[in-house]
Amino acid sequence: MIIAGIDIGNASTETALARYVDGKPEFLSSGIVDTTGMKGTRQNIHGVFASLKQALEKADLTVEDVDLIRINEAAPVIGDVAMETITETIITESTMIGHNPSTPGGLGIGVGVTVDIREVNNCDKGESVIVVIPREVDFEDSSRIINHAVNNGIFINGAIVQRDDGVLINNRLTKKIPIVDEVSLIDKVPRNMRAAIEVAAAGSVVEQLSNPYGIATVFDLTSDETKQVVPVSRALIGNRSAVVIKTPAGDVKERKIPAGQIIIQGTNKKAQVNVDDGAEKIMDAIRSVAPVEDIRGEAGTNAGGMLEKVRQVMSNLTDQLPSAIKIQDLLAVDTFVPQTVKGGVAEEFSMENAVGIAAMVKADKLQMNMIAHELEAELGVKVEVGGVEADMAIRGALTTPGSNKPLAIIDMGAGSTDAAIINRAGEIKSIHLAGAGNMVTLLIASELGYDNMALAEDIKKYPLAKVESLFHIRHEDGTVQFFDKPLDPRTFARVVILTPNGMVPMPGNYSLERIRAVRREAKTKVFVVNAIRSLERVSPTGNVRDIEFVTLVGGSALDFEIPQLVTDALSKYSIVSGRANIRGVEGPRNAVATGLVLAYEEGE
Amino acid sequence: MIIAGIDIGNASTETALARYVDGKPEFLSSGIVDTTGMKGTRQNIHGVFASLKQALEKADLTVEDVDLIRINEAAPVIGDVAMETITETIITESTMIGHNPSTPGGLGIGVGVTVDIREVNNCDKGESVIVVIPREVDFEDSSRIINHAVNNGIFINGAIVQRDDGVLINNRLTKKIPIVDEVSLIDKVPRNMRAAIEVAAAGSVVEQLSNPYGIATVFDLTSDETKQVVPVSRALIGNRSAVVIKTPAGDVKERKIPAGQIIIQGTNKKAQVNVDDGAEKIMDAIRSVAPVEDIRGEAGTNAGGMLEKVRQVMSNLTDQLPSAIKIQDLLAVDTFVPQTVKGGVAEEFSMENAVGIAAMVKADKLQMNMIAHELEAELGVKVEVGGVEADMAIRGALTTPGSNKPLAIIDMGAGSTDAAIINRAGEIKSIHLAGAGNMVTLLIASELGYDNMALAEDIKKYPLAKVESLFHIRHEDGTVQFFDKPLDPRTFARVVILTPNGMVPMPGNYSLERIRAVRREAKTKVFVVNAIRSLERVSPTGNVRDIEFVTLVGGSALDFEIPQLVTDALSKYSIVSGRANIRGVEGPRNAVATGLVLAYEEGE
Amino acid sequence: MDFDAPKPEIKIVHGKNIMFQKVVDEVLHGIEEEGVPFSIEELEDANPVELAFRGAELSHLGVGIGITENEVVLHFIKLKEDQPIFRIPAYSNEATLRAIGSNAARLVKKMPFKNLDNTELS
Amino acid sequence: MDFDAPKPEIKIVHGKNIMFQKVVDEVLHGIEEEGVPFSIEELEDANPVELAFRGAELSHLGVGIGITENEVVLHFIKLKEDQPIFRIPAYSNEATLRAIGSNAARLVKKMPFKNLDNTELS
Ligand SMILES: Nc1ncnc2c1ncn2[C@@H]1O[C@H](COP(=O)(O)OP(=O)(O)O)[C@@H](O)[C@H]1O
Ligand SMILES: Nc1ncnc2c1ncn2[C@@H]1O[C@H](COP(=O)(O)OP(=O)(O)O)[C@@H](O)[C@H]1O
Ligand SMILES: [Mg+2]
Ligand SMILES: [Mg+2]
Repeated sequence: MIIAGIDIGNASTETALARYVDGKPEFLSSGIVDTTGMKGTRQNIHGVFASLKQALEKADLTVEDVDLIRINEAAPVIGDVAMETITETIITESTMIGHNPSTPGGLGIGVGVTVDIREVNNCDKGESVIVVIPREVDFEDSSRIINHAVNNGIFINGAIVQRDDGVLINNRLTKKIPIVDEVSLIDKVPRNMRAAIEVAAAGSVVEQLSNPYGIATVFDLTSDETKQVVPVSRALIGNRSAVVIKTPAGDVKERKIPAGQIIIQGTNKKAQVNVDDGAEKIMDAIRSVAPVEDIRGEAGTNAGGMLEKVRQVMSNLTDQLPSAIKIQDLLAVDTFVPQTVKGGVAEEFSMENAVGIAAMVKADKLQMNMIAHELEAELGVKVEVGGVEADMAIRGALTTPGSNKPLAIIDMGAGSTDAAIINRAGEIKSIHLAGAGNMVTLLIASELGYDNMALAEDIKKYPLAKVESLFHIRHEDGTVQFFDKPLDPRTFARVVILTPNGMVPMPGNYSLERIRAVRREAKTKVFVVNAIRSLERVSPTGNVRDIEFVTLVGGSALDFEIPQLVTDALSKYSIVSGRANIRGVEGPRNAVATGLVLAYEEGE
Repeated sequence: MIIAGIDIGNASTETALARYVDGKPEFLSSGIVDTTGMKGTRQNIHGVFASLKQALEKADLTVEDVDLIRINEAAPVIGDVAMETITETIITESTMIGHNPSTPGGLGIGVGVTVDIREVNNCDKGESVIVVIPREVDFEDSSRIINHAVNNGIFINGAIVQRDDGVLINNRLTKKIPIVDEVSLIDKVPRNMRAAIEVAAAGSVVEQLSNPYGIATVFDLTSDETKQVVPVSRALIGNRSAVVIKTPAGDVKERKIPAGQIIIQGTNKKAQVNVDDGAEKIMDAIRSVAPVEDIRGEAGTNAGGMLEKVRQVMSNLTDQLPSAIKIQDLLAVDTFVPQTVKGGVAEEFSMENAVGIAAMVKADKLQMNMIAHELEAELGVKVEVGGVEADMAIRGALTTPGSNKPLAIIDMGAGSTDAAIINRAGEIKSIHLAGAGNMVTLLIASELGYDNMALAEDIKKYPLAKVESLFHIRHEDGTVQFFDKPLDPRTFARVVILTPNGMVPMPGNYSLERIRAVRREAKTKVFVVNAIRSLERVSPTGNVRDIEFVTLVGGSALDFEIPQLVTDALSKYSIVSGRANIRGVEGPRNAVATGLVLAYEEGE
Repeated sequence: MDFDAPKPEIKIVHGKNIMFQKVVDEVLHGIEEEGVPFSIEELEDANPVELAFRGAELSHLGVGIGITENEVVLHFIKLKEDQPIFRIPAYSNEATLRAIGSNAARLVKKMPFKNLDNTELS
Repeated sequence: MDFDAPKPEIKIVHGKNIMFQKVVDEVLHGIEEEGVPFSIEELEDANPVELAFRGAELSHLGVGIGITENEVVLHFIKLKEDQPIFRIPAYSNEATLRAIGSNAARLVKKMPFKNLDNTELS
């Protein structure tokens, strides 16, 4: 007889097709398509059709040949993600310009009073001036005016320029000065104030203005005033050019945004924690009250908003009242988000602290029986609901060569990370935790400041390369690859993602190494943390060390580096782990579908 | 009257020259040369001459114009450094080849029995074979033999090649196979054993052989055997090509090298700690018994050897018996050292754990009075020993604009990090700790596997760039710089250090980012750690937070990033810190020399 | 090893008796701001793509710009002669003219190109 | 944008009626192992530096190798004609001949050169 096991997941619907001969299954083929609609709803049926059809075609069979379809009793788990910034940087009365134009002019440090270039001839002989050059004055006029003023005995010691004219102006000066250009909001530069400007050589960074005592030297500050310029100097570290303007009340502050409290209600205990205390404190609180019944945010605060948003999304998806949605696990992750500095004059941005949150909600028992009935009616084939997802996944995982009971699996999907363990006696225990592939994608997007989730998903899934000429790229590992035809100029000198559909250039100025680091860290923060969290929960002793073998299954186990990151981390607990290889051929895919077929054999 | 303050340091001898007018000093010039001989010995005099002469020439004066020379009462502190590897990786009967030839051949995975190519025609039809090709057989013969064997029905599934012939062979095969080449010790590859070979596409890494279940799939392993191959699969993570050979007894082990104990004798307490427990444990032990009287290593062990070596060096330098040398502080740092894997067949190496140690020894009171006498005799100028080094350094540091009492300084030299604090009442407290510039240099050298300390010193001091063509380089920050003349071909496509004497190409295959990370981490591990350790000790409350202002002085404060790393770390304790700017012009140099001049004014 | 080479320059080639000095100037300003050396040549030819390719051949950086009354073209020696990297109308606004000059320099400096419609890739 | 270019190849140029096929072959093997395409041309000229520079001009990668009875020369289009990057005697051993071929490829791939005395920079 021919049996199809079909696994409807949150993201994909997978089929395993087998022929039973003498009570033993002989696997014929498999299928995979995107899940249609929300898992556990009528819309899934289209995906089931498509997935089954794929498998049948590969095996040269038709629906009529199928004797039995077994679908999974889906784990009623849905995940969502959110992000909350918890610090901000504010400049009151602009006191600094810390941006990095790619082509500043001149070199060195200059100090003087800020004067609009059109008024520079009103200055006194011997006065020290920093000229401010708005868009309206072109570089030829600017340099002529400066040269003229210098001839008249005015000391022009630097320039702040709106257009990208720094080098052009400097090339036309008789006396060279440091010039910071591309200052977009030049009107916000205060006039008639003492200012210092510094431009470092190519490849170097400013040294004087990034040191509080350097600023003190330039402006002759008292020790109290020096204390006040510390945030300014810190913000300028690592820049090639900088301007500091001394205004009477000017200041740069980093302040904490009060993000509100999270209230975690456990079965017996309750805990409260401030979101702005960071992820570690939140995770400690969750651990301390486990098992969790529900998690809420303080009403009227950002934390409240963040969790209520999750609840709202869930309620829409599952057609339940928001109040009926219980958040039963939460993964909080500390991260950084690039944010424009409030009050900046050259669109300076700073990396602000943020907390990312993945939440996991237990929905109502999903309507798999209804799906089974409809399928049976439409196909004319017997359809049964075949067993709990985690049990099936373990059965499937055990077909990996080299694996044996006792065995744990970690199923790394899109919305949740699930773990299950089977002991020698065949007893199975399982757990669902918040945070998986979607959380990784969110972290990548927010740390790099991209709104585009599809782009972040590509960054997650595919390796990077740097386009080094119109004809060649350099891969992450340094290998060079040549092309016969010139590459798209839009990719020139950029970091690109090597997707199966071609090279996608990355916006912004991030180096390959930076993006790679963000990507790998996001994967570590979610999957390494959740691997250990989930194994702790299913371990018979509560201790991760007491698990010997772990196989990794699910879509995120296909990743080109997640399995290795997890394997590496688990090896510190003396755990043998690795990507599953279902039936020796499927890799980490098809575990549940395969398990559904195998469970029939066992008469389940 | 004209006064010269001269500071004889471990590394440099600095002069400050001033004219006293109405009891107020007016600084004229300064000088700096390398210290000649060991600090506190007669040899210093040459350096003193040179340094003074430099300052006099700048001020257009001669020795005859000088009325008084004040030299420092040197801090009797000398430092030394050592490194000890505490893990090793051993391959018994070669079971894997994990190296990364730059041009392997073919693609994919192949499994078979290892057979010398010259004997391949003895194989049976239908047999699966991995051919082993030693240097003697050239690529044309190799490919001919393989093609012939394949025609005869032998399955040649991969090749292990001694020469750099992988692509050449593959290009001549009718049926393409994965080929790992440049396997130097090919005779160590066992014959007639099952082997698997994997070559990934350019830019990718092996996936099957870096996963224990992948190896299990290939060799059909039991779960017990799978457990044994875990170290093999881990060692292959990140490689583009790999070979695994299944020998009956083959194994790869990481083992701890018992490095012995360190015994720390405090004034009241005593502590023992294993070196292989790592730096953290060692530092905890030192903190727990402070103040330290002496530190010894267990006799006959590596730890013993390491500390006795330090003691021996000190004893030679100071002409004292080794037993009289007391090690009074120690900075231990966890690090990694690339080491060749024992038993490897392709010069595989692995990063082994190591502990780096900087030790600080209080020598006998140095003979500064003797030096003063000799100087006076030779120059005919009055010479006096002017005061304790730390006191002088603080006085000098206070000339930094924006600084005021209370103030702490951190003097970052070559052998030791010294801190001093002055309170509002003018009372000074100081401390000397092990570990400074030389330790950073040692860490850089050992983590990158270089023996050449001068090279490591250059890496420490100067920024890096990548030579991207014969005509241009890319700086660390991504800026590009062009040259009119072609660059030295030895630097082509290499990471170079931008020293004042030109570009120095870096040996090895490290990426710019890797070297940069090693450099910055070494600086952090030594100077950030020591900044906090030393401030804890001089803080009136023992709490770093109770210090408001810190200025950084000494040679290592000249570094282009150390001050910013320290400043950033201290800002977390709300401490304002930054590189000193002695007299508003000298930067972090000349603090003690300047202090020696100023102390005269105060009548000290 | 000590050896010498011709000065690396971008070569701008334009038609004779030009009436469009302003166009040439803006392109040059784009190159100048990026800090790459350049030199100018005058040739009879009226086809801007050919001028640009000729410039690329003359340039030891392999980068040429051809300018006629109608068009500004950026070319690179390793490309097919009839397929330049960028071409824009000579009546383009100042920012676009400067940008094509910048791009010539950026081709040399291996920096991402400016968009010729005045928007940065973002 | 969709545009096309001539195939990027290293150009090897040698004198007519060569008696030194073995030398040419080893150089070619060096290039081949590095995976960069190449093509060969025969010219009258007897000066290996001129041959190499001619090769660099013909190559769309700007990289040429000139081979005569006496010498093997590696040249690059951006260099002065009389100042090639590397030159070695034609009687060099197999490893050195291969290495100069590798270096031609590495010039293209932007990888550090092999030392021509068979030692890696270390
Ligand atoms: N090739 C791949 N590399 C990395 N991640 C992948 C890959 N393919 C799918 N994923 C990730 O796997 C997740 C979906 O996993 P899946 O097991 O299909 O989920 P579910 O079990 O919920 O259906 C998504 O987060 C997706 O980004
Ligand atoms: N320009 C520089 N950048 C970074 N480090 C430097 C620089 N110049 C000197 N050093 C480091 O400073 C240390 C010597 O400091 P110094 O204050 O002269 O020592 P001492 O006080 O013992 O004479 C050495 O480790 C040296 O490497
Ligand atoms: Mg500019
Ligand atoms: Mg090779």
